[in-house]
Parts: sequence; structure tokens; C-alpha cells
Amino acid sequence: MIKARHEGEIRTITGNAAAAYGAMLCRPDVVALYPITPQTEVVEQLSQFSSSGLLDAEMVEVEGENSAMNIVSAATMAGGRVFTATSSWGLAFMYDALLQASGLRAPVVMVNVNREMPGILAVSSGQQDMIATRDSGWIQIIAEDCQEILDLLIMAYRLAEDFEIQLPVMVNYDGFYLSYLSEGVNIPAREDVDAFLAPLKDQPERPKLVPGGPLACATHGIGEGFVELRYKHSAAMERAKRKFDQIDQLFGDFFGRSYGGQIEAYRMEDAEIALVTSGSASGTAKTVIDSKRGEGIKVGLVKLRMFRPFPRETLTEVLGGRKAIGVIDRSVCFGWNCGPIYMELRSLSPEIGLVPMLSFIDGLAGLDITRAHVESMIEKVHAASQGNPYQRVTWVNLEG
Amino acid sequence: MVEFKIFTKNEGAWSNADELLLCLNTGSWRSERPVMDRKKCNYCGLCALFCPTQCMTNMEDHFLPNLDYCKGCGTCAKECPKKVIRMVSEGEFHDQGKA
Amino acid sequence: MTSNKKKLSKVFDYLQGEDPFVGGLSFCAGCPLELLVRFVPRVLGRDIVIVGTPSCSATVMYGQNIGAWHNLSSLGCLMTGVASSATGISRYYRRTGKDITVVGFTGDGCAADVGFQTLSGAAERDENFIYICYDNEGYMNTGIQRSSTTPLGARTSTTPVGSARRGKETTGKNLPFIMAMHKISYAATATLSHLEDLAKKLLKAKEKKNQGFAFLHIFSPCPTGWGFGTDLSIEICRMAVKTHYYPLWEAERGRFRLTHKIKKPRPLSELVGMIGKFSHLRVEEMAALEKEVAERYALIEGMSQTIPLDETV
Amino acid sequence: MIEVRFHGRGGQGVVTAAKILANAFVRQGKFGSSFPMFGFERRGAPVTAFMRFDEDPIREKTQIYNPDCLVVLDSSQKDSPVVYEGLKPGGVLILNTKEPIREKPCKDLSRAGLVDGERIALEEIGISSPNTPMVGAFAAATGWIPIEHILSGLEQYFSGDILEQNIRCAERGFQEVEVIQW
Repeated sequence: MIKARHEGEIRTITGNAAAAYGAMLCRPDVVALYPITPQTEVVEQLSQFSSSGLLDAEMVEVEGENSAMNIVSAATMAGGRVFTATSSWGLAFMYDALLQASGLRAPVVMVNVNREMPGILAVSSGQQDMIATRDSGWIQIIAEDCQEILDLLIMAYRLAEDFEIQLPVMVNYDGFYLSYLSEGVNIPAREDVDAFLAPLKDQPERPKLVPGGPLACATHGIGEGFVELRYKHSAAMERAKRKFDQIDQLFGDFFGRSYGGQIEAYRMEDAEIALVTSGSASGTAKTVIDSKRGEGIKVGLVKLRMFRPFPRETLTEVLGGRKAIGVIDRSVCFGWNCGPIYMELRSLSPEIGLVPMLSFIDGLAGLDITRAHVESMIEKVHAASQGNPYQRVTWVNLEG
Repeated sequence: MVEFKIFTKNEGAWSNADELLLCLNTGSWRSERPVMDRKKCNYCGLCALFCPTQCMTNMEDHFLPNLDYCKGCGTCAKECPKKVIRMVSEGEFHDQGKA
Repeated sequence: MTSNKKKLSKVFDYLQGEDPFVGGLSFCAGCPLELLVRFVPRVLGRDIVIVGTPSCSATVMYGQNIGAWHNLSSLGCLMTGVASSATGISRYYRRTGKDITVVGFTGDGCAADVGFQTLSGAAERDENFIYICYDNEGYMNTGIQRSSTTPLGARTSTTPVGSARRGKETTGKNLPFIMAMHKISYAATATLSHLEDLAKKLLKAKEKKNQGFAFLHIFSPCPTGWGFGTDLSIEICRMAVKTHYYPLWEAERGRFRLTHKIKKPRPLSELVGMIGKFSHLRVEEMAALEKEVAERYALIEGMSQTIPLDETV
Repeated sequence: MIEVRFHGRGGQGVVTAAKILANAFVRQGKFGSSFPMFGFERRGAPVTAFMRFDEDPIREKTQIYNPDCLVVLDSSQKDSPVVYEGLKPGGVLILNTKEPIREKPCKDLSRAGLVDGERIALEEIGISSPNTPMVGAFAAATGWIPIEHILSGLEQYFSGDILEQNIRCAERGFQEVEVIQW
């Protein structure tokens, strides 16, 4: 087992800077960026890395996010490693290119700093942007803190460029709550990141654009030929789940930090009820769970780290047999009036068991998911687990 | 595991000219064909240069259309400075479109 | 048979190697775009990657499943993405130290309309590739809708002629001029009646793209969409030049030169009279189009006199 | 876990002050985190920032509702009830002020560190941004962090002459703070 040779340098940096460090350490060939709150610091930080010589990449200061996505996905088709970052409306503005990238099986790694949309302008946190692209064919993973952002970036390249996967990966983290959070982050040594990513070079080569031909990219999919490629895309998404677990384990062995893979289960061993969370709110929820445990409520937490592909098997395993489940969503599933993660989890009800499942919509527009909120959620889920009537969906901020 | 006909070993949407070249029989689109008076041809090649399908074959002192692909647009006849190319209705030929 | 009178046009000297496309391609009979598609790689050479987009040329640039219509390296992208995708590829090659010519190849709908932002962005960044826009003055692949380069008064399926409205009510966007005003390395207009001029400009673009962005605007009439005979495409290109409808010029870093001066232009009616999309024009409508054409020519002529290219070379 | 809330105005270096302190605790080998209250960054507009430190990893990412300590960079806010909202009993106030305060502005305060950060910054740097004198005063008045961890971390936020000036600012804040116990 090879391990990192250096301990890494601990620096107090923001989530955005952690993303920039993660990207820089992976040595992308082409970086295309357009600034948008709350992602802008990623752009500034990488530009600084570029001008100080730490990042030796083609830096493209684009005129919009749509160009950023097209530039990076085309560069992967020529064989390059790439990086871009965006947020909310920027993600929306690259929507056509986003879908093209996944269909082309372009191993793009992108940061999406979660911010509210659609419609009502809100320069504030919310996962609706990621949710709006959940069927884009991208792998979507979610970080909880600054260290995880940096580590996920490195893992994202291992995942995206794996020959068995060949899919774009979107690394999400909460805008404001994480993007601007400064905390101590272990920044691995460059040569260690090189070593961790080195196995990617020993794989069979992906097809790429070579002048003179004869390979041409983005051929029309006709009839069953289209279906075959679509099936392969879907199959790669399925493979990505176990692959992500393996990469997480390899990362843990190598750098000494692992996160559980597709999900993180916290105090779930004997939990009777469970709270499902994602992103920066998970930490607060864990502290509340600790205190509720002190009051005798056997509650555990499942943190969703991978949203696409959806960790069906792992979630079924960890949530099966619990008496009630609460799901916190920082976004809304229009047309279903519930949280999107909740809605998806509901489709696992036959496997998990037909127990009460409660949707909590909280933290929209940057509102805080506070300890008090989480306490009340746990109480509601606990009451439901005791056979009491319960409300299926709670818009936490509107219920006082 | 789904059984499916394998079109490509690739994961993505790549065409490969070494494996399969596509081609349409555009000669069948034609209602008129260019007929050349070789004796008057001055071998300037403008018919070949301007031919949209680039189907004029260089015969060293004149050019002949490849009737597999010639769509019969008439550009060669129109552009010939010596006016030695005539467009003749396909009905007058009995060769199934082949010269 | 051999006679010293018989001599091949020198345009043949510009053509290298085999036509990379198969013989039977899905272009309408008489389409000058088919000629352009086959001409460009034979002049530029094999060390190119073509970036295309949904358009009339997409049917042959993009393959079908594993099958291809050509043996060139190419990437198909979406309407917004030609200039940006070409940027991505050329930047990657630049990083790896390869001298490759990346060629964006797209119609006016992509260049002047939905992909205009990305085109302008790439030009402003002075990216090292060639962008070729073939302008057939509308969305021909989808059935002849107006684009922003559709000229004043022209009939399309979205600017029909009726009692209340008569053809396109605004003038066409002067795309090549706008691109030249980005002060890019090279901008030029060309058309298919003037093949040597086109070949020279392609080669110049290939050279100039090493210093920065190169943009070629190719006037490419559409027999199906404009309503003229399949044999008339080249003649219409020629008449567009002769009437000043489509002046041939080039510009380097915003300095202009007319490459084919027409001292005594033919009346515009000689061109317009050949084209169905203008057949409804009344006298006053024709006068408006004539004024537009005259002003466009005056603009380029004026630029070539006040900010001439020749003084800097 | 100790929670600190910062109040000031855009241009005073409020967010940087919180970062500098979080960094100091990280450098000390503890855990520290900080983040700003979100809003458009505009010079002169009220700005709030948060900082936590602990012996154990800090999991909470919420805003701070019950601070142990307040760092008020804008003296005009020193009597604003909003500033003291949720303050824990026995709380500490670090205040940028030119004048001594006679009565404690909030019943829950047990200690205050007063420093004329603006004057120090004007004398040392030539600008009225009191953030580095304030973090020096914080170290002296709370005793929670040795000043050297603050000083050695400043190079992450400043460089060249400005770094030297800010080091002097932090040192002077540390030395010149007047501590009041109630």
C-alpha cells in the first residue's frame, strides 16, 4: 500500500480556496472560468496560482459560463485534464453544454457552489441549482466542509477520468456557509497528489481528437446506436457508485482521510430513527444528534455525499429497518411539494420499509439550518416513529 | 445484463472513418446529366473546381463527371467558359445512370 | 490532343491531397456549401481539427453511429459552442506544444445569432484558431427561417410576404465587419466564385492564426432557400461581388484592404433579379436595399482608405 | 467551543479580523473557523462576521446566535442592542473606541478590552482600518490565544511593508488595550 510521503501543510483557507487548491494540485491542462457570487474567489485564487507559477495551465478568462463548459469539455476530447467552477445561474447558462459534456462522456471536473434559483433573485445558499441539473447525466457529489472540498476535488479526477467511468463530475458545496468559511485545511503535497492520480495514466487510452483523423467526436446516435450509448452512460453511472466508495477508501489509505464513500453514516448502528442530510448542515445535525442521544432518543444521521448516481443500495442497507426517517432538503421539488432528496428516497420505500418519512424543507435563500430547527425535526420524526400522526412535509421557516 | 447489439467499443459518440465510411448514391438524384464535347474542351478545369460534389475526374486533357455522385446541378455547364458542357435529360440514356 | 492552349487553372495548385469526404454527401444539388466543405481541408491540409455545429454542414461533419462521411478529425458541438469548443481544443494543443490548426466551421445562425457571444469572446481573447462562417443568410437546415444576417426585405418562412408585412423588416447584421472591429489578427470576406482569393485567404488565416484570432466570412448562397436554379450558385456569388452586394476585403488588426475592387458596379437589380427571395420587392423596397448595399460598400471602401492595411505591411 | 461575533462596517477589515483569529487558533494546533454574514460587500455598510475555536473539530456551520465574545470594530455600534443580542452571561467585549466607557453597555458582559484601534492603524499604516489592532487587543484581553500565533499568521493576509505595519498594529493593540472587569 503506497501512502502519502508528506504530512501536508495546514492552512486556514476558505471553501473556495480549498476548491482552488484541490484543482491546482491535480494539474489541469485547461481551466476556463467566469466569476459569479459565491464562486468568484475560486476564479481569483486560481488566477493567482497561475500568475505565481503554481498552476501551469491554459487559463481562459471566458465571457460566460456557456463558453467555460464548452471549452473544458472540448479540451477533454483532445485528451486534456480540465477544471471549471460555477454557481446557480452560471450553471443554468451552461445547461446545453452541460448536457453535451455528459453525453460526450467528457471527464470534466467542475465545482458548483450551491446558490438559490430559479426566479426569485437571491444571492444566497440553496441546492436548487444542483437539483435542477440532476438529470443532466453528471455525477454529483456534495461536500460538508473545506477539507472535504479539497479532498473531493482530487477524488473527482480519479472518478471522472477512470476508464470505466468517463463521466463529468460536479463537486457541490453550500454557497456562503462553505464557500466563505475559513478553517484549517490540510493541503497535500503536490507530489503526493501526483502519485495518487498516477494510476489514471496506466489505463487504456480514451479515444481522442487527433488531427488527420479518422476519429470524429459527437457522431449522431441513430436508432439502437443511440440507445446503446445511452445505456452505456447509464451503466457507467451505476458503476460510479462502487467506484466512488473504492476511491474514497484508497484516498483514506493514502492520505489518512476517508469519508464513507457514497454516504456517511453517523451513529446509525443502533439508531431507531434517522435524519438524512447533505452538505454543510450535516455538522450541526451531528451535534444535535449527540445531544438528543443524551436525552435517550436513538437517532442517527445519514449524510448523502453522492446525489447522482443516487446511492440506492447503500441507502437501502443503512436505512432499512428504522422506525422513521426525516430528510432535510435545501431545495424544493416542484410539482411534488416536498424536498427532492426526500422524493427520491421515497421511491426506496418498498426496500426500506413503509415507515413514516418526513420531508423538511429548510435553509432556503441562505436561511440558517439552526440547532433549534434540527432539534424540532428530530422530535417530529421521533414522534412519528412512536405511531403519532405526522405532517409529511414541513416548510421549517414558515412554521415558526 | 442487457443484451444489445454492439455498435461501438467506445463509451462515447465517436465515428471512425477507418471502420465505416458512409456514402450516399447521390447519382440517383439526378434528372439531367452533363455531357461534354471533348474536342472543344480547353482543359481549364473550372468545371471540376466549381463542381459542388467535386465529382469531375481529371482525364488529363479533359474532365468527366462521376455519375455515381453527380447530382446534375448544372454548375459545370453554367461555368464552362467554352460552353462545351450540355445538360441532357436522363430520359435520353438507357444506362441506369452509369456512363 | 495535347495543345499548348490547354492549361489548368492555377487554383488547382492550392489543392493538396485527396478530398477527405466521400463522393455522395447529403447536400442539396448545386449547394456551394458542399464545394466549400470539400475545398477548405484540401487547402488547409490534414493537420486540422474541425469544430462544427448543427447546420447544413452537420449532416456530413457529424457521422452516424460509428460511420463517418470523411476521414478528418472533427468535433460536433451545439449551436452556442463552436468558438468556445475550438478554444478548448486549440488551448490544449497549445499547452502540449503541438502546431495544429483548429477550424470552427459554422453557418450564420450560429456565428451571428445564438453563438455570437462565444464568437465575440473568442475573438476578444484573440484565440489561436480559424473561425469560418459560411453565410447563407438564414436558417436553411431547419427550413429557411430568418437569421440576423438575412438582408432587408428578404422573404423567409418567418418573414413571409403578405399584405401586412413584406419580408424582413430590418437590415442584415454586418458580421464580418463586426468581427474585424474586434481588431483580430485576421478577418476577411470571400466567396466561391473567387476560389483563388478564397484559397489565399484560407492560407493567410492559417498563418495569421498563430498570432491570434482569424475569421473568414464566406458568402454562400442557397439555391433551395433563396429560390434560384441549381446551376446558378457560382454566378450569384460572382454577381454579389460585381454589384457591391458582397465586397471582398481583408483586415488585419482593424486595418482594411479591398482585395477585389469593382470600380463600376453592376446594378443591384441584376443580382436581385436572379433570386426568388427578393422577387416581391417593390421599387421603393429595392431602393432601400440598394441604399443599404451602397452604404456597406462605402463603409469598407472608406475604412480601406482611412485605416488602410497596406500602410502597415 | 468558544464563539465570537464581529461587528463593524465595510472597509474596516471585519471579515479579515475573523479570519486572522481563526487562523491563529489553527496555527496553535486547535481548531478554528470563521465566516462572514452574507450580503453585498459595500464600503461603509454594516458587516457581521463569526469565529469559533475549540480543542475538537468544529462541526457547526451555522451563524453565531449566542456568542461568548463580541469584537466591535465600529464604535458607533457599541450601544446598539443588536450587537449584544444573544450574548452569553459572562461575555467579553473587545471594542474599538477613543473614549473609555463608563457603564457596561450590556448586563451580560463581565469584561471589556478597549483599544483605539483606529488611531493605531492611522499611525502605523495611514488608514483607519482597525482590524489588526483589534485582534491584538483580543489576544490580550481574553487570554485565549498567545499573540505570537496571530503575528506569525499575518503573512497569509498581508505582504511587504503592509505586513510589517500590521504586525506593529497587532502588537500595539496587544500592548495598549485597557482591560475592564465588571
